[in-house]
Amino acid sequence: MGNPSEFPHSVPLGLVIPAELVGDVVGKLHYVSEQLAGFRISDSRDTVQFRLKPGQEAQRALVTERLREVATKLCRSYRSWGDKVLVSRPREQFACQEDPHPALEREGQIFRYGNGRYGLGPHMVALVEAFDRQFLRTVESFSPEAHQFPSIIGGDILSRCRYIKSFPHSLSLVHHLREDLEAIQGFAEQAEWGGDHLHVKPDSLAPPETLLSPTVCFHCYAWLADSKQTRPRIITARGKCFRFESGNLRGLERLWDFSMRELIFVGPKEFVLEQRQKVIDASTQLLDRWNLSYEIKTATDPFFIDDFSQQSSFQRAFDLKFEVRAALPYKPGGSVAIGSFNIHQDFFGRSFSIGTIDGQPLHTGCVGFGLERVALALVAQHGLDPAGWPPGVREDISR
Amino acid sequence: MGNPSEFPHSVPLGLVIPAELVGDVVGKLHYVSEQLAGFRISDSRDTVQFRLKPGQEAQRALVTERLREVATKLCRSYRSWGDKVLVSRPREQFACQEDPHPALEREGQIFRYGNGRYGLGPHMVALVEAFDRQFLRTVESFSPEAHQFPSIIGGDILSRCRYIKSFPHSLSLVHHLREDLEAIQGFAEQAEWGGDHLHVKPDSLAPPETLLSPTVCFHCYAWLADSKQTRPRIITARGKCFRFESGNLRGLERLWDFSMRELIFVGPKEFVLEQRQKVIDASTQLLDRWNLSYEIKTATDPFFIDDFSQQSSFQRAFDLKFEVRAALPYKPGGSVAIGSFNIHQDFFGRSFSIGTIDGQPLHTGCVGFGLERVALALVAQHGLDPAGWPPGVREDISR
Amino acid sequence: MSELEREQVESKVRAVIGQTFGLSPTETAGELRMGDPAAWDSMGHMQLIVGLEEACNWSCPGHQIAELVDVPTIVDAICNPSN
Amino acid sequence: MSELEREQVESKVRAVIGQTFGLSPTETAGELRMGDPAAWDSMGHMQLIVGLEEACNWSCPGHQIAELVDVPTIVDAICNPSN
Repeated sequence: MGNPSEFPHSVPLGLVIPAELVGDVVGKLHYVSEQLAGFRISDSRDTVQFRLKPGQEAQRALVTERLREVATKLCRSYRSWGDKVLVSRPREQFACQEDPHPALEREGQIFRYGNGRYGLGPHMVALVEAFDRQFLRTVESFSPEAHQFPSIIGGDILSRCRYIKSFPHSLSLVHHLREDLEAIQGFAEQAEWGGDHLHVKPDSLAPPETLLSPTVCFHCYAWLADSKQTRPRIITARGKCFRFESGNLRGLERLWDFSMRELIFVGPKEFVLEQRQKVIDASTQLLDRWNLSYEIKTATDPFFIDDFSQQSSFQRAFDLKFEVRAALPYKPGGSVAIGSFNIHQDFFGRSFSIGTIDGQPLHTGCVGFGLERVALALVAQHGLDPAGWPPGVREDISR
Repeated sequence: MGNPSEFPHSVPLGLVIPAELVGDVVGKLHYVSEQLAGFRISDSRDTVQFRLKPGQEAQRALVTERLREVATKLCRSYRSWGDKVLVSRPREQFACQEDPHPALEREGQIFRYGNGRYGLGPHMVALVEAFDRQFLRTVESFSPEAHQFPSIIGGDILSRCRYIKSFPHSLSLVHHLREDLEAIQGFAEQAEWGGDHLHVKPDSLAPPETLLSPTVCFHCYAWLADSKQTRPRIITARGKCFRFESGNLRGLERLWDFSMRELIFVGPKEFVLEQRQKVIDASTQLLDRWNLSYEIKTATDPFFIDDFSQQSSFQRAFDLKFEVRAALPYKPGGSVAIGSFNIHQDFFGRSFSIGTIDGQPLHTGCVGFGLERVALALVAQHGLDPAGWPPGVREDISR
Repeated sequence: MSELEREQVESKVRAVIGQTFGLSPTETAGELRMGDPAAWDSMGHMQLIVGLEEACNWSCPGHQIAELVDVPTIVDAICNPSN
Repeated sequence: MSELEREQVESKVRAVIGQTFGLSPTETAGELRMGDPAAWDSMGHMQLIVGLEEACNWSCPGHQIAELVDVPTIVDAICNPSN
């Protein structure tokens, strides 16, 4: 890792990155420059070491400057927080210690199509479907209204809730061709796969009306927009979500294109807080039934640099986000967020004008499980062979 | 409809469009020009009448020429075919004759987000899920291997199977931002919703690596690419599919973003033909259980203009495509394709080098059901009230 | 139809196939069927049918297109247009 | 801490709130709490905390941020930094 020939350039930061901030800093440095081929934070956490793409040495000063700017910006406004841990299920010994990805690939249980794009085979599909089915059973007492939302979302909706400005780095814009015979025929003649991207004439594309939806619940708020609600609502939906994560994309741990089951609450503040607590309790039962090792603790969303410090601090301060982090035994001390329990206060109520009868903005909250990550955590902890999976899992698969 | 003030311009074609080709011609004319505001084929089928967008009168000659070119091109190479009807379930009387869309919207069962983008409420979700579940039960004897595929697909895959050149009009390209701090921050500052599209700087976007997947089975062939198969395969997957259909987008009849359950066959020619026939038989049982009025008959895919006549004729000649067309009582004589049974011969076997042990390209076939369209057909024929739905439907929903 | 006429039709059919798929004279004289040459695929097949219709002043009924996948069958179809 | 000092802190707090959210003097003197003015939202709240830290030479502990949603509470926190 620290081999200097691998990372020939160094950026001394003049500060030490707090240990708990390293992941966030690394997450952002991927977006600094297209000329950046690789980087790492030094063990002393006071230096970024990096490597440029071949022939890009002229960009060294610019890249150095940007790495320093981003890393120091994130550190300067950082506040230290003790993690608040709600539930903890540690484990000393795991059935499996190896990274399951190579074996999954060998056995036809996953297939890598490209950066952040994976297919799943029968055992993994069985886990995804069983968890989703069982989660729905677990929250049956909430009597959620089932909905289905599109995977493409209007730019108007993402603008309305500030997503475009807060998470520009992870957006996926959708373009269809211009509705023009010459443009379409020209595109068809000329479009060609160039090894890592499609060569297209930009002027054959219509301006973007839609993007890929980064989460399930935005469509729910857009459905309820500009309304007065006479009663609290609990809605559930499963959908595809899309977050482009650049160099952070990594096996099933972080996909560009993933499946999420959500439960969404809309109502008065106390209602939303109370429902979140109830789902945390219900989810704990399901996760224990699946015999997973995990923690439920405070977390923040991956805002882009300019919003990062303030929004993250705000989420921390108000306990707005808790994550279920499942242990990944193949990464010592490592884990993956398989679910989250979120409070948005009245942010969406205000953004989308969802109010009470007398016009007060309602509060919202949502709970989401990333289904591919649940399946990953299960095989990482219990192995690939369904015969070795916990009885609760085997039972839920066969139901 | 024929009000001359609505369509002030006329294009005499010098030929009569065959009645069975009118739908295909209309489908293509939407892509002729962005200046076209609306059009219709005259009752005598020898003239296209059209209207330009305000202030675009200067484009009249160009639009006239293109409408004539496309319509005559499609007609000139047309061959007449008798429809081959495999199954027919006509009905004289329907419980419901009205377009269900307004009532569905009023009752919170559908929500229109934009062109081709709809959300579904609880009753519609129940229909979608029940049909999918029951279809899987219906084909259980095939022992299909369950898979899950991404919704975004590499440009390499779509190039490899000629999709980009054959269906350019319906593509949806996906762009993330360039991995460059300045580009991302510039985008975040400047991106703004402009009423019908997002204003973005094109140079802040990375060139497209992926598109939205137009169908489920391409990912299956890409998974099996460059392999030799020792035994026939039957694979099933459900996925989101995306086809931009311009002015053809229309309620749940034609969505930009829809759900499809597919069953895919890979094997020798006789195997694939035999499986298709078996699924046609099994599907018929399910459709009858749901008491739908429908026909199963020959069809073709919506190739773009340059490929249209030849590819469509080829599909017709070899009986490559059968569609389930469900009656839509609110459109006299109208119907919607809710499923299709397709043979690709060795096209994908060759394109993706999927062969037998001794290197012969394998044949493929697939069966797909458009789940939102199934739900639409059910409420269009049987009404919105679940109490009035056929017993088979009610049973399948509660299972 | 005489054997001679049949031979004339066959050589015309082979010439059209050779032209349509850009074959050498040797290839044009060899065994030919849909899938071999590789260019004789779905698009190629329809181009061939259209080319044959023009060259042989013949009209191919839709239901027959799927059968015309090798030289003898094509020659038969052109020589016996009533079929 | 004397009543006078407390009043001084309160007027400083109100001034920072007014500046941060661009309020008129009348608004600045009125009742103020998170959510009202509307600009006092999640982003605004953190800007305010940072502004208060600078203006009052005070450091806000993370666990307290969520409580500081109206003027009296903020004034209390600044006057009794040990809390």
